[in-house]
Amino acid sequence: MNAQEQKPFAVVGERLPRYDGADKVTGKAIFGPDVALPGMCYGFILRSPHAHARILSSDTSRAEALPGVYAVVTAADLPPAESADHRYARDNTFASDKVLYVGHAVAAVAARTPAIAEQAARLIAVEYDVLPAVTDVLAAMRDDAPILHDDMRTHSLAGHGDKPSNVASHFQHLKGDPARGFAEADVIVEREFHTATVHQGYIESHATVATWSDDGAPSNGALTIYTTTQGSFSVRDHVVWLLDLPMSNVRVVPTEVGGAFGGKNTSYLDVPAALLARKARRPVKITMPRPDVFLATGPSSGAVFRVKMGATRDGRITAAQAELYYAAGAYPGSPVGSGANVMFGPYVIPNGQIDGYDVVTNGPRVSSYRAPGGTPANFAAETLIDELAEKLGLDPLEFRLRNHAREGDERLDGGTHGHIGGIEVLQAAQTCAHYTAPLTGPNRGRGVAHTAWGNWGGRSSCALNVNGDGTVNLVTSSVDLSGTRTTIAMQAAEALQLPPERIKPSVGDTDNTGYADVSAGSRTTYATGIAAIQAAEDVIAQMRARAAALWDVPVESVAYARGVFASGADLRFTFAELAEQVTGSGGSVGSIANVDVAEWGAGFSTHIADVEVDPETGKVTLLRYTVVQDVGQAVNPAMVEGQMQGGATQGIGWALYEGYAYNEKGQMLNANFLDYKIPTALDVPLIETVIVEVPYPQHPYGVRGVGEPPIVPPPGAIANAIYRAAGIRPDHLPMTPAHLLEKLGVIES
Amino acid sequence: MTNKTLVSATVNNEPVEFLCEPQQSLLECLRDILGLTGTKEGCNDGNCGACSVLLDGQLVNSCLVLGVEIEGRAITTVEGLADWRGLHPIQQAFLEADGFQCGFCTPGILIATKALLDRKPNPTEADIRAWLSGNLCRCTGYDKIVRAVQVAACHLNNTCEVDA
Amino acid sequence: MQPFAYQAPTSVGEAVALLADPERGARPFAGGTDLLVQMRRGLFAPGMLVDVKRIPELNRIAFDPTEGLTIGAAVCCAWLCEHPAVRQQYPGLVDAASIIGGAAIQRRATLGGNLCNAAPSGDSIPAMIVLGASATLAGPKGTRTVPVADFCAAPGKTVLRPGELLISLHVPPPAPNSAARTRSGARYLRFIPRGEMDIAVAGAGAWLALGDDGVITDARIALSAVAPTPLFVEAAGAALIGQSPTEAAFAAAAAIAQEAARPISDVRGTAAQRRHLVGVLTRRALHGAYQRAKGEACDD
Amino acid sequence: MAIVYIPPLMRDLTGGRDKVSVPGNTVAQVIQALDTAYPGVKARVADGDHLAPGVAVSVDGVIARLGPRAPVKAGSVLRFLPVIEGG
Repeated sequence: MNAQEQKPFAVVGERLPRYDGADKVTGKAIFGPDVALPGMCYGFILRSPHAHARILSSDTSRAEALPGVYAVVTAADLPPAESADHRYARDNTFASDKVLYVGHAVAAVAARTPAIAEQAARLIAVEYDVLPAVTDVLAAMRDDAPILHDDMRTHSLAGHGDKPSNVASHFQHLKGDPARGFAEADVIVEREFHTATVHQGYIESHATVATWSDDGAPSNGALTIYTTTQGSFSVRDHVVWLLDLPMSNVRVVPTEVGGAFGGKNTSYLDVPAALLARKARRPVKITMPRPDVFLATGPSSGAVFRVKMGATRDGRITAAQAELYYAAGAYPGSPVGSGANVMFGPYVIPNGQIDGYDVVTNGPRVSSYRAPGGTPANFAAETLIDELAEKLGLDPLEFRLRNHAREGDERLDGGTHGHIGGIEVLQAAQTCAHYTAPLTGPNRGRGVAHTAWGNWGGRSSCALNVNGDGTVNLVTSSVDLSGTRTTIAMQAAEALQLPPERIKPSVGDTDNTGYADVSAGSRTTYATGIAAIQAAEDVIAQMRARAAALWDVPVESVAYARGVFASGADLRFTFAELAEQVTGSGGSVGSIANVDVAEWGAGFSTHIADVEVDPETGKVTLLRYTVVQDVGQAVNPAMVEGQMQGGATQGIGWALYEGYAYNEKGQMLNANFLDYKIPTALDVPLIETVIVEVPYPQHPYGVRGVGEPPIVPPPGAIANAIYRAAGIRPDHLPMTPAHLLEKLGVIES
Repeated sequence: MTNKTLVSATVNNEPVEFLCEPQQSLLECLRDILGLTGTKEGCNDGNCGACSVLLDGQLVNSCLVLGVEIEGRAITTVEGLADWRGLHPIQQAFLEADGFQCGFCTPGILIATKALLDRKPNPTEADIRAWLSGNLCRCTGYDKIVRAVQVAACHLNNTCEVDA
Repeated sequence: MQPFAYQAPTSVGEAVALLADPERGARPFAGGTDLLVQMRRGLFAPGMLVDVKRIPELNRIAFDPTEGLTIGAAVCCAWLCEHPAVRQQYPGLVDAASIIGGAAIQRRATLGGNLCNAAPSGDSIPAMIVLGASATLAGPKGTRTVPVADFCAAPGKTVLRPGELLISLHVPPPAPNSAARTRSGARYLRFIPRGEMDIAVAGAGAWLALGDDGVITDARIALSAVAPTPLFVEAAGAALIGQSPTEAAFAAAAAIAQEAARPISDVRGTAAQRRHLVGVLTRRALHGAYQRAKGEACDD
Repeated sequence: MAIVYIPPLMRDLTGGRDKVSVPGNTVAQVIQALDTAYPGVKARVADGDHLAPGVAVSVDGVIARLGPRAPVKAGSVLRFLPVIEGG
């Protein structure tokens, strides 16, 4: 067989350039902050300087009186809340009775210029009764902790708490008998880990432009919002929910998105901008300054883990137990549930227990961040896995292989593993160029970590319309964060059996596309791709029927292959020829597929890190880094590699540099890119990638989600490498030089 | 009353005149007055490089330059890279090597790359990483950016192998 | 940022006149890499910025083997670091000037601004102190010269009097003694978590001169980010005079520097970490300075 | 009848049973039937007409987006789980 015959796909698997590439390299792409409408004015949000305070009074009159000010809005402009969740969302838009974090929005101003808006906002007099604040998750759980919500009682399936608490909820997974499992173990390891709050760190800030078509009549106004978001429909849902508007009257137009990583799943500026625009009777643009992005948008949880694992001398895990405490920020909703799933995710745990706690703290309410909750949990678990392997004298990959789950194995949460490629990933890691290369030199070490990540399916919509020249317009409602227009169009081209240059993809808005969930959870290429394939199959079916009608032959006799419709020996149309015929008569051909994909393939990823530790300064230098990942089927391998490298680099930042620092008043000390340190080009090596393809059977081409898994293993891999290099096991993220010096006993903690 | 100054300068080889207030940064002038939104604001304090432009051929953060300072001087932004012949070889290289994901930091990185290759046509990987350390990218992990700069260098030096 | 007026004078006299007028509330403006950021944070709101980049005296680099090096206050770090004589004669200065920000910051930030900003963490200040640099100031009452070691008074505070402008920095010739075979070398090292783009957690500059017999004839050590101002630790240098340049001697000097440091804990590092780093960095900087004094390249 | 796995924290209500069978054509009906058989279940998993905050339910391995209104077939398997989000 030659290479051509082996290749199962014509388009899928090719390294095609991006459809939106030229716009991105010429500055033409319109991102959120680039939107400008005629007659637009500018909004500015006044934010709390206190981490926890009661609002005694607020007076907006001086702001309203400033020349050039068009509108001032506060919580009083929002409809009343109808449930606890609704109240949290409402209060997180504008604080009503209490501010719960530094940066909590209190009011907003619209004015002729950004400078006037900011000046006016500073004229709003807010009187606060400052309360004690708590930002640490364990401190927030103490009996004497300041209570954020007087009405909050711990929710648990064991029953509701009977007194106010910052613990919003507690859950437990239990399998087998952990006590018996630990009794059977020959080796038991146990540690506590603390990890800092981190931010997605997208370079594009949040920005929204809101405009009302009828100049602001509140009852029947039609609102249009241009915003940078991961989900136009999720913004619409949020705005409709908080402003009590008919869905049909809110149109959300997503812009290009300058990085999101889960942080733009949540709407922050859309409701304030809509309220201001209604009052100001003109379009309002709000752009969030960088410090506010750190202070007031949802980062990922800081967390504490207590983990214990046991194994027998022959390398079998007998029991595992973990407590996970996640800081949710001001309102409940930390990713502790997915953290629990990641914890021991890849392995068969015969006896296991996980307890998860969602705890409110005086910080911004957390949002999703790429594999939410997974990275710090994996750091904790993979450190113990490494320690077990070391104590058992086993190669760390071999130990993981011995305990790895297979299809049908039961998970700790009670579910079962589907068709997974974790073992193939570990095997590929064992034989890759990096793992088989020797590492020499003082203060150097190699570490590995491995993860499972669930991924997602969800709702997607894709429309295809055939043009008279045989080209096809593809419109999806899935916002394109990093190239999914291209990967979706490639799948449509594959299904249509047309060259990809005949497809022109674009992202629509909520008025002209079907519903889609946020572009998140590694779901877009997977689930929206399924929608594209379904629409393509319907287009082909319609085209075959039209050919059959034109030829007056039974539709069953019309075959379609490689861009040609044929019936019998002499009836033949190319796709373009038939397209010209059908658009010229009988109405054009198009199809829209709306899907809700209920099943999806989990992703597995193994990372290998080589580090050098300066024992005198605690500085860690990454020498070499490899990401091995099962992607099912790479639709565009170059873009898959980019996801693996980019995710790994975010994980490296989480491991070594990034973390919110708070003072005792609950004020964040590093709300800027100077002291919130994301990796620069100098901090990472070239990142090698090994793409493993274990096709996922529920996708026509075998695709699995790709984006999230690679952020998970870096802290574990780097921590394990540091252990090999320096003999210490870091138990804090970020693993700062000071932390390593303390662990080394060089300085006092 | 605002005290606006008339500034005459050259932007992307075109003469421009605009009125601005002294406190307006070059970044604000480019984006909000001249409508050149290709240059991005990421942090407004010189730590991300998204607003990189060339000032008389020198790489600067336009958020840390005042608009009034560019009187009589020449600015190059991302919009000035391509010309009637098509994309600049650096832009072409970033397309070929997938040197971007979301594309938001890309204008600044393209400008920084031009500044680098103008002064050092054959940079090493270490040179590229050091030079781009002021341009944050959160998507790519820099791997494909570094490779794109290498491809751009060989395009500009005509040293690319065929089908590289 | 609050509105302000802008002037770009072309002579020192004009600039001083603007700065000396108390009605104007004027501040000098060179690279702006600290100033504009601080103004945006609302730390201060000058009525006028006096752009000094169009004044010829402030844009000069001049080197003379007997006079030494004169650096105009508005010379940007990149230009300084590319200057052949500076690269050859003052690598210890290049150590510091080349790490103030990334490539774009390097084309705006100035040594003059780094000094006038008077941050405890200013990288170039210890490097200048150990080279014995001085600052030339012009004011309404004429010019005066102040040693860089005495220039910073407190975080963000300097000895500049109202209306005074930093004109230039002067660094003595690299060989301080007349004896032709006397050799000297300088090194500045700082510790930061990332590879670049961070503020120093701690930094150490070292300079030493060797006599014919290889014994240290003079030495100076200065530190950054471990006290309210950049810290000249005269005792640490003095302890090296008459010593052989051994690692043990360097370690002893480093211990004196550690004793002199008055570090605090903040978001960038802990006091214990900083005090520890002073020891490591001083030792390494002395090692590098010694290598340079011998005409060798630094090995780290 | 639907099969419901009882989470460990709720087994105090079911006398330690980890799996029970109850009738119902929707998740809400199943919860109601559970509550009839084992009083107190509803208060733990539901908040009025909604699932309790942070609680999700899976039917036959698929998270039921419609929550209490999600359909349940004879022989369906239900589990109560923590809510999961993606980034």
